[in-house]
Formats: sequence, structure tokens, C-alpha cells
Amino acid sequence: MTITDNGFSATRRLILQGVAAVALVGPGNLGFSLAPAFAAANDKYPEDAFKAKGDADAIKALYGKAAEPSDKVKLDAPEIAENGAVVPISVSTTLADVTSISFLVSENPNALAASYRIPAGTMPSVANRLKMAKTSNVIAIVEAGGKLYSATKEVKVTVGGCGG
Amino acid sequence: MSVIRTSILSLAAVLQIAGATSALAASSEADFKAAFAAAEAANKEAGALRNQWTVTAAALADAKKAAEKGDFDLATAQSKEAEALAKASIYQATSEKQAWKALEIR
Amino acid sequence: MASTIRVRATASGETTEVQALIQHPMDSGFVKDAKGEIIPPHFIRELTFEYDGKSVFVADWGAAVSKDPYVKFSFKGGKKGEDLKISWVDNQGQSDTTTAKIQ
Amino acid sequence: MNVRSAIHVASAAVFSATLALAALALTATPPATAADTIDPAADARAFQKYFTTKFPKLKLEDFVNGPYSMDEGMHRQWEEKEQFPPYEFSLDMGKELFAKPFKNGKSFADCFPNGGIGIRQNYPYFDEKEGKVVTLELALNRCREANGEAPFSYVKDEMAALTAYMAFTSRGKPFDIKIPNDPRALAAYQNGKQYFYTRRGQLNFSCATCHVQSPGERIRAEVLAPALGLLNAMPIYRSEWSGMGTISRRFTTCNSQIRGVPLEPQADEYRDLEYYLSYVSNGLPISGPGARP
Repeated sequence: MTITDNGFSATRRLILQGVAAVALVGPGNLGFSLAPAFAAANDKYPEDAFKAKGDADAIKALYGKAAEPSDKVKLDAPEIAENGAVVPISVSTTLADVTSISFLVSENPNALAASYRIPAGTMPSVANRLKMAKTSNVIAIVEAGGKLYSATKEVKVTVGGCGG
Repeated sequence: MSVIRTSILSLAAVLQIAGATSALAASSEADFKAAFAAAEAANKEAGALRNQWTVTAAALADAKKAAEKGDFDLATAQSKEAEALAKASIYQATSEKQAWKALEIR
Repeated sequence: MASTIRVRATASGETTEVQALIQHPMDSGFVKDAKGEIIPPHFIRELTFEYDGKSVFVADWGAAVSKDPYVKFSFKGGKKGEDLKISWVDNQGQSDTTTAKIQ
Repeated sequence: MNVRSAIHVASAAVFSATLALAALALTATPPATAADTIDPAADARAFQKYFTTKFPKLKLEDFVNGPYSMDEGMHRQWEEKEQFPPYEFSLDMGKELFAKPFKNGKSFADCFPNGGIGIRQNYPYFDEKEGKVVTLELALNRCREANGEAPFSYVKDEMAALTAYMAFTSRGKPFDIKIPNDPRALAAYQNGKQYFYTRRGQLNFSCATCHVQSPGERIRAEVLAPALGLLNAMPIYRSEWSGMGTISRRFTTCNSQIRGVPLEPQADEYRDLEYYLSYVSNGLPISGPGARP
């Protein structure tokens, strides 16, 4: 999986940001245009969070607050990924009133990989397969009772085989 | 093992000096054509032995590109490199005709 | 055309475990094809699971979710034979939906 | 610029000289004098003994899981994938394709014994009429051509889907490769064995360098699979390719990775190599289609 230099994707993001900004300012969302939209809690696709680069920006865009590490968040990820294209990552927690779970890969071009809305009655545990550009910290975020908790693990990623 | 290592190093030094002096005279298109043909022939022979290397083809392509731009020094040098690689792949194929048995599980 | 969504929903005790595998390229927009051109971003943005008319799970996905994406979760309730509705929509406006029986 | 290209040439010359010297050193050590009679059965016993001694904790059938039987971390990632494996779509496509009649009304089932179900473990076989090894991929394309249909690519997509379905119908059945009492069959087997142990490409590796001398070790992210049971999981969905690949795709990509020019898929050498590799894994169960890194 060859990753291009960021020239192209930077311009792509600028165009999209332009579009999103207009949408936000549009009549329906006027109220939101001042404070960043806390998309996670309501039912809208967190556009800005997925466009943020670093994990801190993404978490802020998604939840509007910082997370504190907690050992009640069990993050399961391999120490060495067999392949950066398919990395099995899952999280479970004993915390109560979980409303959202998200996964971030700090070193990916955009840190936020996936975010899940957990309605009442759904168990606070998710497994999925993510792409990782290179060795990076994987961060699981759990929103429980309005507070944010996190767990972080480093996953080593490199290409396989003896090269071209 | 150190005997082989020292002999390789001394051989390398000799080649280094020889290589530097001979390339000083600029290569002409004719030099390139001759070197390129020799490299292609060697690579063809490796093909007959079903044992070509991908890097040989790459060096031949580089040489052709350099020649098209008129840089016959570089083109000749890359053709010589291609020939050296092709010859190494021929040597590998012939020597392995017997050498493979050393690895065989018995 | 066969659905792009493969689901296994199994009820055990008072929870139902759901696994889904979806056939989708999930192109990130950062990868070049053999001819060196960028493969445009093409990934599922939203995947929803509904049981008994209510949403039991919603996935908001970015470009970093693997090709042929997989997800597993479970929810309280759900009995054998009941329906679970799954639908996705991607950033190019394509979508698919299917209804699976809980085993 | 002249000086730079001179160094360029010198380094190449030095490189090939070192290679020649190194190769010379290798041949200098007299190869163990193997009796030149070809005894596949004895080979297979020695082959399996080598790996069961090297990995005493593994049961024979564990070898078919390749790298996943070599490393705990890899095994857990495999288990996760196997819950809902990425080759599901190719398997379904293969089942549909296998049943789809040709324009002339016939279908694959008419070309194969037992309608093509549960027979993968007998391939490749030595065809005494043709005097050559015939692989499952070859037989599938010959069936298409015999019925006026265009052949599929040997490397992926339809061919991978078809062989995935046929492998699936043979899951658990032990490899059962036969070498008839025919000197040409013995020659094909020996030719495959020689290919397996022959060093090639600029990296000067043979299949054995990785899969006999260093299974369980890593080349960058990948853990190397043992040669025993190497083809039992074929065709495979590799995360690396994010798609299915047949035995042909694996052989050709391995060649180019060590900077050797690959032969055309289903070249005689590859057919004989597959014959040898399958024969020495006789008795190990078919586990295809498989998922791999």
C-alpha cells in the first residue's frame, strides 16, 4: 500500500473543509456554527472529526473534551500487526452508561478511524479491523456517563516480505 | 572465512582503480550500442537458463532511457552494469545445477 | 445481485451477538493504482443496525477501516427468528440494505 | 559525472565478483553424495521428520496453518479473522461460478470426477497421456476451453474463486498425491524438488532458504511458513494483496520478491514444483481457502 505525499490529500481536504463549513453555517445549523458540533452524542456523521489530523484534535472535534486514561477500558490489539491493511482491534469496558466508542490511530493521515454510537441496551464492546499506515499508538475512547475514558497501545506495523 | 573476505576486499580495490581510469574517456554512441548489445545477449542467455534477474531488465531499461537522452556515458555504464548482472545470473544458474543438493533435506 | 452484507446474529441468553462482513473496497484516497493514479476515496461512512424498529448500533467509519469491513457487537434482547435490518451508505452515495434473521 | 558512473560500474563489477567468489566458496564444500536414485517416499518421510523434529510441539495437521502455527501473536490475529474470514465473498462467487453452465449447457461438474466435489486433495496429478503434471488450475481452464469458453487468468479473481470452492469441498481430506511408476513422473517430481532447492534471483534465495532453513523467523513483518503443508491452504486471501491469490500468484510473486524474473504461470517448472511440494505434504489435511498476512 503506497501512501502518496500529502500534497494531493491536503488540497482534497481544503476543498471538503470549504464545503463542510458552508453546510455548518447553513440556516439549519446556524446555532452550531459558533461552538464545534458535538456530533458523537447526536445522530450526525462527525465530518470534522474524521478530517482532523492529530488524535487530540479529532477527540476535541468529536467530543469537545479530553479523555482520561482508565484501566476499565480494555483495548485488545496485536503487538506486531501481521499486515497494516487488516489490523484486528477491539475494546470492551465495565464502565456504565456507555454512549459512544471510538478508535484512533495517531500516525494515520487522519487519526480518527471509526466511531460507534452505542444506544441504551447495547453492550459496550466493539471489534473491528482497521488500516494502519505505520507503527503507531492505537487509542480507544469510551464515552460513559458524559465523561471520556481512554486506553492506548502501540502496534508495530511494517511491510512484509523481502522487498521489491 | 577471513581469507575469502580479505581477497574480496583487495579485489575490490583493484577494480575500483581500474574502473575510474577507463571511464575518463567519454563514451560514444557506438560504445553504448556495443555495451548494450553485449548486455542483452548475456541476459538472453540467462533467459535460456530460465534464470533472469529483474534488476538486469531494470538496468537495461535505464541504459536505454539514458541513451535516448543522448547521455552515452551513463548509458554505456548502465549497459555494462546490466551485463555484469546478467553474467552473475548465468553463473548462479550453472553453479546451482549442483549446489542445490547441499540444502536438500535427507 | 447477492447482497454485499453478510451477517451472523445469534441470540444466547438475553443478548444477541452480531457479526457483519461487508463487501466494499474502502479506498482511502491515499493509494495509487498500478498506473500511478490516485484511487479516489470510496468508503462506507455510516452503517446502521435496527432491531424492532429501533437502532441498536451505528458505525461512523472513516477511510482507515479495512477493505471488506468487519464489525462485531452485541445488544440486549433479540430472539431467534426475529429480524435485524442492516444498511450502509458510502461517500459516493452508494448504499445497500438487507434484513437478516436472528439465529 | 564520469567519476560517478565509474564508481557505478566498479561497484557492480565488485558486486558480481563477490557473488562469484561466494558461490565458488559454496560449491567448494563437496555436496553430500546423495545416491542419485529418486525415492519420493523416502524424501517425504525425511521431509516430514525434519519439520516435526524442528517443531516438536506442533501436531502434523498444524503445519497447514503456515505462519499462524509459528507465532502466538499471529495465531490470535488469524483466529479473529477466521470468525468471519475475508475469503467468504470469493468462496460464494466460486460456488456460483462452478455451477453456472457454459454456453453449450455443460458445466465444470462434467469435467471432473465426482462432479468436482471433494477432489482437490488429488491435485496436481501426473497425466500419463500428456506425460506432464496437471494442476487443478490447468484442468479448470482446459475444461473451459474444451467447452468453447475463454480461459480465466491463472492468478486471481475467477480462478481463485473456483479453486477456493473446490478446496472448500475437500476441507479436512488429507493430500493424496500419487507418483505413478513412470520415469517421466519421477523426472517431474525430481525437477520440482530441484527447483525448490535452487537459489535464484539477485537475493540468491531458494524456496528452501526461507521455508526450510528459517520457518518461524520474520522477514520484516512477515513470519515465514514451514515448507511442510505450504500449499494445503491454497488459494489464499492475503491482506498484503487485499484479495485472493492462487498458487500461481504466490509462486510468481515470491520469484519477483527475490528479484528473479518469474516464469509464466503454469510453466512446467511451477507445475513440477507444485507436484513435489504437494507430494511431500501427503497426509496433511486440505484447509483451503485460507487467510494469510
